[in-house]
Amino acid sequence: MRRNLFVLSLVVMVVAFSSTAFAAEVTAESNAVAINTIWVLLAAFLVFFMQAGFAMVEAGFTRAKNAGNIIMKNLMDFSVGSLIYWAVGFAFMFGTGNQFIGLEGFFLSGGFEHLGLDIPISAFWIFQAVFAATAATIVSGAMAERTKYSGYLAYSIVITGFIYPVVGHWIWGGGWLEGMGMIDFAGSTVVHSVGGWAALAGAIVLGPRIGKYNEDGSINAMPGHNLLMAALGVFILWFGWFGFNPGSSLAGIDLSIAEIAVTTNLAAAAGATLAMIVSWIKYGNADVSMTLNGALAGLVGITAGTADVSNVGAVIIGALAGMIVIYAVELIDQLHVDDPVGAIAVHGICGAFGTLAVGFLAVEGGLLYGGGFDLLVVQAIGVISVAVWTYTTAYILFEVIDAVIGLRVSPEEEKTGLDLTEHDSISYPDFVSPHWKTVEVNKKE
Amino acid sequence: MRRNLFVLSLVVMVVAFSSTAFAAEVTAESNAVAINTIWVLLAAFLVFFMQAGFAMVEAGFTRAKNAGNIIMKNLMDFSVGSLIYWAVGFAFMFGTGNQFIGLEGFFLSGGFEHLGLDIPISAFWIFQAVFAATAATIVSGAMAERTKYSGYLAYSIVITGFIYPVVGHWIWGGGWLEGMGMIDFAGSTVVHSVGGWAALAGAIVLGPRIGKYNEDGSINAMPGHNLLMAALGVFILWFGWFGFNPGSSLAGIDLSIAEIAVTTNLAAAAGATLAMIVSWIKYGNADVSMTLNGALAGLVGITAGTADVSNVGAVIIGALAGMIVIYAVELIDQLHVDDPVGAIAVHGICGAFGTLAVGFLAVEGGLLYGGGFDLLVVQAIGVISVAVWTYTTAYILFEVIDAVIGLRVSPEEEKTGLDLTEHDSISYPDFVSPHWKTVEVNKKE
Amino acid sequence: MRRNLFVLSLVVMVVAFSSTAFAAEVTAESNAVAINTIWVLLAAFLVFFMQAGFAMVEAGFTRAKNAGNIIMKNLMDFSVGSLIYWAVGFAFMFGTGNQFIGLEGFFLSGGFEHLGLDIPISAFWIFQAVFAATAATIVSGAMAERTKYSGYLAYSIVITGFIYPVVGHWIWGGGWLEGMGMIDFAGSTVVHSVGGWAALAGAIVLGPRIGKYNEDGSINAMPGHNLLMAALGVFILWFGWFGFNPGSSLAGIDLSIAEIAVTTNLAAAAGATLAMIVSWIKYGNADVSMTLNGALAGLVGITAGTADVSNVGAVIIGALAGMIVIYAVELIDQLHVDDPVGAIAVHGICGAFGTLAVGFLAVEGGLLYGGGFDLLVVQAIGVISVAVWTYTTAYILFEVIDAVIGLRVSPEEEKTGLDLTEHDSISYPDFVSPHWKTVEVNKKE
Amino acid sequence: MKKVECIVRPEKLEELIQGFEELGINGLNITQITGYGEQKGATKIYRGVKYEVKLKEKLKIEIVISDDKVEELIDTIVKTARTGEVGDGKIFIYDIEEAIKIRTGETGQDAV
Amino acid sequence: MKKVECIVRPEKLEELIQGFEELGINGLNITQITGYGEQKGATKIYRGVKYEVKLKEKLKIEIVISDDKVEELIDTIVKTARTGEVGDGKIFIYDIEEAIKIRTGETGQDAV
Amino acid sequence: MKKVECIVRPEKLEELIQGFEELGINGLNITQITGYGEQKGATKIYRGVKYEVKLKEKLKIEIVISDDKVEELIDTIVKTARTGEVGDGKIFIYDIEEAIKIRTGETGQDAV
Ligand SMILES: Nc1ncnc2c1ncn2[C@@H]1O[C@H](COP(=O)(O)OP(=O)(O)O)[C@@H](O)[C@H]1O
Ligand SMILES: Nc1ncnc2c1ncn2[C@@H]1O[C@H](COP(=O)(O)OP(=O)(O)O)[C@@H](O)[C@H]1O
Ligand SMILES: Nc1ncnc2c1ncn2[C@@H]1O[C@H](COP(=O)(O)OP(=O)(O)O)[C@@H](O)[C@H]1O
Repeated sequence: MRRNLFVLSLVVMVVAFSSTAFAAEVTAESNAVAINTIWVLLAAFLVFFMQAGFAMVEAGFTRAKNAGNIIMKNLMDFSVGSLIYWAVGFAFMFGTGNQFIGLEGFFLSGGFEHLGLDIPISAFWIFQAVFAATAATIVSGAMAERTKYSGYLAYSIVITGFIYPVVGHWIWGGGWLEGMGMIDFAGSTVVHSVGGWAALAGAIVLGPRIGKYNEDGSINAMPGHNLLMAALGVFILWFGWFGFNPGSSLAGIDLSIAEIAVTTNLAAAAGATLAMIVSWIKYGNADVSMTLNGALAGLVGITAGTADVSNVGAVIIGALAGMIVIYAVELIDQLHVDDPVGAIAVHGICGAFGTLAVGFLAVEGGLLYGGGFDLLVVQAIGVISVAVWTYTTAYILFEVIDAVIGLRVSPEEEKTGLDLTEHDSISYPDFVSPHWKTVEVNKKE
Repeated sequence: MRRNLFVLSLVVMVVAFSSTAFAAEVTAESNAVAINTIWVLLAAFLVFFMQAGFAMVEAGFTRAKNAGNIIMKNLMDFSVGSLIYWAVGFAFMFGTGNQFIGLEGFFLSGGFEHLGLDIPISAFWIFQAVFAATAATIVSGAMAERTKYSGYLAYSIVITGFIYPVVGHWIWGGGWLEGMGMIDFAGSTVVHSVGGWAALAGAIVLGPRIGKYNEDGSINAMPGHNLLMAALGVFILWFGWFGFNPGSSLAGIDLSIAEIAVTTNLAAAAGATLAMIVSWIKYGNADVSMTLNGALAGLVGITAGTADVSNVGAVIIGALAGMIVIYAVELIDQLHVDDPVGAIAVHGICGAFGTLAVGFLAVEGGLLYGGGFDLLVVQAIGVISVAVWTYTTAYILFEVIDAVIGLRVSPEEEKTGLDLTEHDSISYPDFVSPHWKTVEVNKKE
Repeated sequence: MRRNLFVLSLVVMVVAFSSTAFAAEVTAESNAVAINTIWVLLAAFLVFFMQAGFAMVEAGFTRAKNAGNIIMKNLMDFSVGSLIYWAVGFAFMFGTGNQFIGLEGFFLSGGFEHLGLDIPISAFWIFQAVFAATAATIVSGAMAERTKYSGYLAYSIVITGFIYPVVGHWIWGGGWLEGMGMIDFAGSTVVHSVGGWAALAGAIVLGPRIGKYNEDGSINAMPGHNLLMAALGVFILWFGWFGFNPGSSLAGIDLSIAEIAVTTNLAAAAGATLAMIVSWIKYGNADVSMTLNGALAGLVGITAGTADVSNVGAVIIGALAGMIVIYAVELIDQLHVDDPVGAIAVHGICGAFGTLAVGFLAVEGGLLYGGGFDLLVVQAIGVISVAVWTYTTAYILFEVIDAVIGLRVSPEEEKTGLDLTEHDSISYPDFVSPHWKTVEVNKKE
Repeated sequence: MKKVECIVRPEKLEELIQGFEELGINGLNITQITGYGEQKGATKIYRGVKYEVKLKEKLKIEIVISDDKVEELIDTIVKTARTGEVGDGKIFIYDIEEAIKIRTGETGQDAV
Repeated sequence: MKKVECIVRPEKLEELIQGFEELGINGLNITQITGYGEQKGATKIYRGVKYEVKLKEKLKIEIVISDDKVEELIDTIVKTARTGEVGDGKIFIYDIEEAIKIRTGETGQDAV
Repeated sequence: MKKVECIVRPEKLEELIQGFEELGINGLNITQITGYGEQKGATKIYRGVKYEVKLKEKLKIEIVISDDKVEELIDTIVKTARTGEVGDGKIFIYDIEEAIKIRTGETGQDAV
């Protein structure tokens, strides 16, 4: 059996890798490496699946006439993003370089020994690649229903290839914020805030959807077309977050992964619960879409401190994030920044909040645990500098795209829907006009 | 790199944990603990994902006007449930106490050494928490389309915080049924029957949906609004069950997990196949919704005996469960107990059946393997006492809720649909009336 | 605690298994076996979940009136398929026998020592069973919207029980192609091409759907009813492929799994990206359904060489597959072979392409790496012989079914839709005619 | 011959059909419509924004019937569809010049 | 001017449109409706409960046309939509007082 | 009493309703329809096959109104719904014999 031979030969490889003398021998060390490798890979797969979650949430929260466009944006965030992150993004983020950016290791060409990883660099790369795609895909929701597809693609390439990797380098890749001791375990700031602030820049440069705000300043609701799909998306995201946070230990032999899974779950639960309660009080009824956002807010909020706060701390962070998200969604709307899915509130604001909360609630170093202000200050510096960097670069990027390629579709295209105008496609032909199909007759060309 | 340091420091922790003398040393023992931990965590994640499966099955099998309400119930079963199970449920179930209930360890505050776990208590907790939420969520389907949301929330808190943990204590937490030697490996009785009998009590106290039964006793069909989503839900549940059953070994180094995965799969396959065949014979056509229920029936049925029966035994249990579920669904309907998704039949009746089947088919101790009646009697005692406990407490609970908060919405609300009346929401606005959105004008407040 | 005892007793088992002298002792060897076992099981679970992906893609790409039928076909491919593969398929594939077919080990009755597996045979079986079901389920898409359900079931039994296992034996089970050194790591040929060529035979024997081709030879479009579900399906498939390819190492201690995950991902990303670009150039717009197919084409293409090509090789294979699939879909349509979901193009043609590409791009033995023509010739022999075997047997099978049971529904049934005529069911009753439900009155029988 | 067109609440459909059958009417068409009139729209909230849904879902039922039966049909509709709350709907009567049954080619009264 | 309204089986739409084009009619409206008449409803089973679906899906096609062309239009519809089975549908003819083309403001015969 | 039936582009609905309210008309029905006329169908591509979608989505708005108000209603519709591009739609006027308000039993002008 070919595959079996393969296994044998790889056992040899493992052994070589763990510098043990005896061929075909497995050791505690080689096993530990294997445990860490499969843990990181499985976590990466779960995080990959979050792409499906984002696609369903975004499509569900927007109108049927743009569902195909949402799919295409999310699919390409990940596809083009994977290729770009392989080509340059990963090197900018984790290559040796300076405090600001990495400069070596394009196309995974090596030179990553300084990371001191025990797992194969490929395992580390795929884990990081799915994170990069997450940051990119967050933006698509805030820009939904009016963005030109080619312009969006251009943006997606730059955030995954440059804007995100730079922040990643600062905090995870040996850059200046990591040097200061900033804690962002799984990326409340690195991933979510970057996505959120880029989303903010995008939504501002684009302007609101036609019909969203009235001349007198009042706001129109534009309900999404399928709350059940949006809910499925939230469940998928929650599921994927169990890869996102516990996987960020990069080690399956690190038993704190269990504690991380618990804080992740408690924060999400508290976020959903509090969002439900607050919406009930504010609106008179338990609101579906806000409660869904509340779960995500709790998840985004805990991501920075998941390994450093207690269970009670996690519940506090989740609960506050679940409350904040409602006020944030409303505030952003009142500022006439049109974010159809709440990406800025969920990822930007709750990401920033969660990162700051570590300064208060980290069991070691947090203000409330007697750790003083040091950590809090570092966290604040991190949050602010990432916000400034991301918002500025993204804003410039969107303006350049607008000037060169065009960022927004025409009003007619927007009214007709991007599925038809950008992709010649109808996502639900049977429902929209069930019988038009019977009159197509296509003569042979 | 911060994370790498983290890993190193945790290797130290692992080592400390496994009481080895030498820092940064991994041993076969510490690796075994790590293997068990990642196995239990990954299984817990899969079981978590079953929440999405339940939501899709229940929404798909009910009408579009209640889809948002289904989402909210399932999301809160898990969210509020996680918090309650953390606060008290887990302590009642696994804390030291008496034969009937645990009494220590609220808020995971410790005192679980008597469990003799090698994995971190957090890993064990999250695995148990997703199980508790499963039991709770089963009920939501049977009570769909007519239950008051606040009343449902109250119920959900009590089942996860008290009714379920007590049963869990009896059978898994050192209680009297465990002492008698009852076999319920992954919870046909502990989880599924508890959900099923509570569902029965709920459906009875609520009464049927308006229009379900006619004055002459005849029955109306009320088809669910989206069979494709229901099917997706069943696939997700089946997928999650591979965490549910094999994960219940609590050990990845326990190679019987492979055999458990196989019996789980064969039973589900046999359940779906036999339900299809029986529906074909009975109704003249292979019935979609019954076949979907058949797969679930097979899964519920095998859950008790998955580690103790042979492959042939698993096929027998699955096949019988797939047949039973059809007759059970019809019977319950003829008794005018209105269960829109078949939860009582699938989880209650097939759960009880599966638990009893272990008494016949357990390779060690089963009647058909010459083990005599001992095991069968114990299983029967377990099934009956859990049914009595759950049905009684749930019935009282629902009656109290009905008196205090109200359990059922008004007939007008029910006709309009719970999405609009309980949540001011429309799940599919485009499909229901695609153009109403253009006439909302919302003046600034 | 019962379960804990269980764990302990199993540690003993593990120890026995790894022939160590000391009870309750875990060793590096026993841990390695455990790591491999959980890896293979988790990979199998991911591959299982691909069934949901196939169901969603196929349902989404076809019309609403056949969605329930798609579900039933996919569910039974897996359910009946699991039982048949347990009964005979696995023995034909991996039992000891001759160069052509295995002949021992029906019902997993033993005799698989020659496989030299370290993991339990159950773990290997379930991994192989989900693969077998994948091959079967591919065909359902190409035959959608017109196949008689009972005829389809008959086909499904034979492919899983015989046609597929024979090919599997040739290439993975010790048969003649394995002897020649053919490389098909995870089954571009064994699984996907088998599905694709059987799909081709099925679509030809069935003939096109009514209204698909006009008398003058021109082609009508028949858009699927839900592109969002199709996209969800593609994400699920991509997610599952991380079990499909890396899992095929059968070993978690084999660190090449990380590299395999990376090549898998890069090929899929390149496939989606190139399909998007080509569709844009050809049709003037980035096409949704072709881009979705492109991702799958990349995945199918890389499956053979995933462990043997470099990252650059993976990108090349994926990119070419993403381009090929568009031309292949069009070509098949122009030949008036009606394949509603593109199964023949994606699985058959890209599977063959990917297998041949190994002959060029395998780092060891590939033509482009100076390995000469030997490997390429072997790959070509493999591709051709599998195509001939599968197409011939499947063609005969479909003709026999057509003669005996009937393979196609009547034109009236086809026009009405298979949900109503084959299953008495409506998948979306609310959307099709929201108010008909209120007029059903069903008198007691 | 007349066409009697009535706009009614969707939840009244079943009762109406029963009433029609008692009258011996056995043919009709139903169209889903949305409409507004004196009935106030419902206020809903989506992501913090209150909005009024002006249009309400109604059903339009069309029945073609001979002149002499119009009176009793109107009575039945009014009796059955009335709740007394705003939004009960309207009945409109049109004249029809001709009716043809496609299957048989019959015209006029025989067609319906 | 007349409005010719026909209720037909959905699967006949394509053929009908071809027929209309041959007649030189190039404007119409289609509404999805459900209806019942002499045609028996189908019996379906859902979770063990048999039920009758009374209402059948039909299409309502409306064409506004000058008086002199009504005859040949009716002929075409009857010829094309007839299967001979119960459920083929009906044609109803209404009088129209006025027609206006919104784009140009043209009225009467010029409007359609 | 007349029924004014207009076929318009869906995106014009909001503006039309505002116009109607200014006219003091506060009741109408909307039906989703598909139709075709002089407007050319859009060409789309599905999996490599080009096809024409002949039917366009339109809305049919029906308003029953007293004879004297018809003129100004038509003016409003034409003014509001016109874009000047092919596909703006039509207005058809019918005579109505009787209207009844189900809630109160009022007839004629009082009913609408
Ligand atoms: N002038 C009108 N023309 C056409 N349809 C109307 C008109 N007025 C009302 N309708 C229809 O009748 C329905 C009920 O009317 P409404 O005024 O709300 O209640 P009521 O009939 O009880 O006074 C509306 O939703 C609309 O569909
Ligand atoms: N009196 C009627 N008024 C309006 N529509 C009718 C009437 N009778 C029948 N129809 C419509 O015509 C369709 C076909 O009528 P039916 O009696 O079933 O068949 P047939 O026209 O072949 O006798 C029905 O489904 C319904 O939509
Ligand atoms: N003869 C007709 N009878 C009924 N409806 C028509 C007729 N002609 C056009 N329509 C409707 O009016 C709509 C617009 O007509 P069209 O000829 O495309 O544009 P325009 O009115 O600007 O000339 C069509 O989509 C159709 O719904």
